[in-house]
Order: sequence, then C-alpha cells, then structure tokens
Amino acid sequence: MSVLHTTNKSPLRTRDLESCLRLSRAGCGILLLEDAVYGALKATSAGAKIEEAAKDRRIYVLGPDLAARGFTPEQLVAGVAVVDYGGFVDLAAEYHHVQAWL
Amino acid sequence: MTAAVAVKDKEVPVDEEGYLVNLADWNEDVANAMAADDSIVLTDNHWEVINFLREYYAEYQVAPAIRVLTKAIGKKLGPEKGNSKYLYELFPYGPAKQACRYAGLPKPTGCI
Amino acid sequence: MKFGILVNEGPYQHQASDSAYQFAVAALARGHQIYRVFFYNDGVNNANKLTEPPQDDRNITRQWSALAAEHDIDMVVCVAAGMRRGIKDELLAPGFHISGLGQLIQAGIEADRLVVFGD
Amino acid sequence: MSDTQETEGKQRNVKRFMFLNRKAPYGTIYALESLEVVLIGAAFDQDVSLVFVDDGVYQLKKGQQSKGIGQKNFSPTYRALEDYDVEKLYVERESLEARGLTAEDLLVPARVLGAAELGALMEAQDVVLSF
Repeated sequence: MSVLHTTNKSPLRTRDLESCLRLSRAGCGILLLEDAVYGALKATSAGAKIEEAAKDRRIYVLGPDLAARGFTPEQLVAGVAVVDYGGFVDLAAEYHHVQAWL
Repeated sequence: MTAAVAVKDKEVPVDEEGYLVNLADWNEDVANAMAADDSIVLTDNHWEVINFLREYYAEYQVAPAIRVLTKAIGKKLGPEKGNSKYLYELFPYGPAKQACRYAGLPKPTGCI
Repeated sequence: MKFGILVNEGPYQHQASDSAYQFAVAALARGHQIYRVFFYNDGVNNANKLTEPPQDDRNITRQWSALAAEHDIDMVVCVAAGMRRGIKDELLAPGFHISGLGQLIQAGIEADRLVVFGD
Repeated sequence: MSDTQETEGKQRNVKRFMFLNRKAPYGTIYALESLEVVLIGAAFDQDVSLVFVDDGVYQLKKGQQSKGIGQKNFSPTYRALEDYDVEKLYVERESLEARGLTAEDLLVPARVLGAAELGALMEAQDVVLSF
C-alpha cells in the first residue's frame, strides 16, 4: 500500500488539507484527525473536496476527535470511513509509511 | 553558571564548558589564553584549523561536523592534514569541540 | 510491528501530545512495540516534571511516564531543543532521558513506521 | 559513530528519508530546527531528500537579513548542505508560483518539481519527517 497522509488542521483555517490533496495520489489514504475532522462535514465548504477526493483515495476520520467536537458520523460526507485510535494504528501499519501535513 | 578566561588584564566570560558567552569577545589573545589553560601553545598548524573554522562559520553560520571539517581541511590544506589523526594530535580533546572553543564559535550540538 | 513516534509540540497548547499518547496506547494494545518516542521542538516540554495541571485535567507528563514504566518505552528528549528551552536533566519526569538528534534518525531507521505528531 | 558501524549500516539498512518543510522561517522555529535535524542526520548515510512546499519555500529565499528582528540568519547554512552530502533539494513549482517566486530567487540550487512529480517522490519514501 502507498502512503497514509495525516492532516490535523481545520481546512476552514489553514490550507494544509488543500496541499495534502494536491500532492497525494490515487490509492493513498488520508486520515483527518484533531481539528481536520471539521473538513469532512457535509455542512462545510471543504466537504465537497473531500467527497471528490474519496473517489480515488481512501478518506478516514478519527472518530474520537469527531465526537469530542460534537459531531456524529452521519454528518460526514459520503465515502469517508470513521476509525478509532486502534484503527489509526492499523492504517499506519497497513500503509507503507505515514506522512504528516503539519 | 559562568566562569572566565583571564586574557591579559581582563576577564572574558565563558560557560561551564569553556565556550565564550559572547562570541563578539573573541580575538587571538582569547584563543591563546584558552589554549594556555589547557597547557597548549597554539602553533601555525593550530591557527590554520582555527582560522578555517572561523571562515566556515562566517560563510555558513554553522560549525562544520567533524567529518565535514576533515574533508574540507583536506581539500584546502592537503590530504596529510585532512585526516582525523592529524586533527586529534592538534586538538586532543576532540577537534570539533576544542577547536570550535578556541575559534570562539558556539558549542557544536552535533554530538550523536 | 515497531513504531517510532515523534512529538513536536508541548503539552496542553496543542493536541499533538495527546494524539501521540492515544496512538501509543492503541498500538501497544494491538500488540505492537513502541521503539522510541522522541520529543522535539516544543515537544521537549512534555518531559517537565514540574507540570501541574488542575486535578480534573489529565497530567500529560505523568501519563507518558506511566506508559513508559509499564511498557519499558524509550522516551528521548532532544538535547539541543531541550537546552534552548531550559529542559535539562534535573527537570525530567521519570522515564524521560536526554539524548541527541541522532536518536530520532535512529528511530527512523530501526522502526517499521515513524509517525509524526505536531502542529 | 565508528567506521565499522557505518559500513554495517550501509549494508543493512539504507532508508529513504524525506524532510518535509512547509513553514516559513523566523515566524516559528520549525525551519531552523528541521535544518538542525538534517545536519545531524547527514552522518547516518541514509538517502536524504529535503522538500520545500507551501511557505516552506520561503526558507530558501535569497537575501534574508534578520538582524533587525534580533534573530540569527541561518539561511547561509542551506549552502553548507552540499558539504554534508545532502544534495537532493526539491521545491514544488505550484508553491513557488503561488508566491510569485522562481528558482532564481532561491539561495541554493534546488530541483523544481510539479505537484504530480513531487507526489510520486513522496510515495517513494520510507520515512517522512514533517516540520
């Protein structure tokens, strides 16, 4: 498997997610954690980009971060998977390496 | 904690490992006094290395790692000087650390 | 699998150290090994034993110390980053030790995965 | 590190290390401390690449004069990387263009790659250190 990208900033505040999407490639995984989980919400402007990216990349959202911020998986755009920390670990092991977009 | 090196009639502050607190305090007398405290008399061979370090630092804002120093000295002063045996003979406490100290550069953080 | 973890932010100001800790706990629960946790940038502040959050908040430093004790994890505080921020031996909580940046590169070489947490 | 250890390391384990720099210098310390890791890492004889993306490209801008803000100008140190055998420097074309910069504005030679090529390079790594 290729790269697991991680991004942790709200895309409403920084352009980290945008760069991650620009430089990541089909077949990779992208895990949204911490404030980045806001980016996968249907209601936000980043949601459409995530939905688009989910066509050829696997998008994951860290569930505990989503819940901490008062949202539920039903509020996420289509095509994203919710994982817990154990799932994060599994992904990190599954992909060839992990690349953080700090 | 600070100490000092006696240079002629004045005291120059150094840290607990003997590096200059204020790099601007450096001059040749300071280097000679530091060496004298280690019972070393600086020769032309020492000065070649010290001056090289000062020039390198002025150019790149970093003291070269030991293998970079060795290679660069070899390139500039010839292979008989660009080896760690030669440099350790001049600076028995370790060429990077000791020579940088005499050269008035920051303490190298490059120890692995 | 052997994981290396790099923590680039201090406790409390950012979530990075919390996320790294949760990741480490989950990895251990999955039967993986933590090869090393390396603390860099403001991450060196995680090692400060004088950390004293209110009683109803988590004590991040103590969490790391406890995890390290339970699972024998090597927790390295970068000497250069630590010196800059006044994090020295006498301030270290149990389980942390100070060493050079080479330990970070070594973790990259020896661990199967290096996971970076920061801001 | 002794010569024997180095030789063994070479045979056993050379990994592709990428330093991903996405932040501007001075405003935060990440650029400087990333460079410090690179200088130490150079002694480990790994396959090292430095990548400058987004505001990270500002780290390589020519003509930095930091005296007025009371910080050390560490930009000349990028020019020393060659002495450390760190020679693979990459800058993303899109990031340069978005900032009105060209390769001419950079203080060291760096390869300018488009996002697609750079993305491929990122995939080919073993270890990515992000700052």
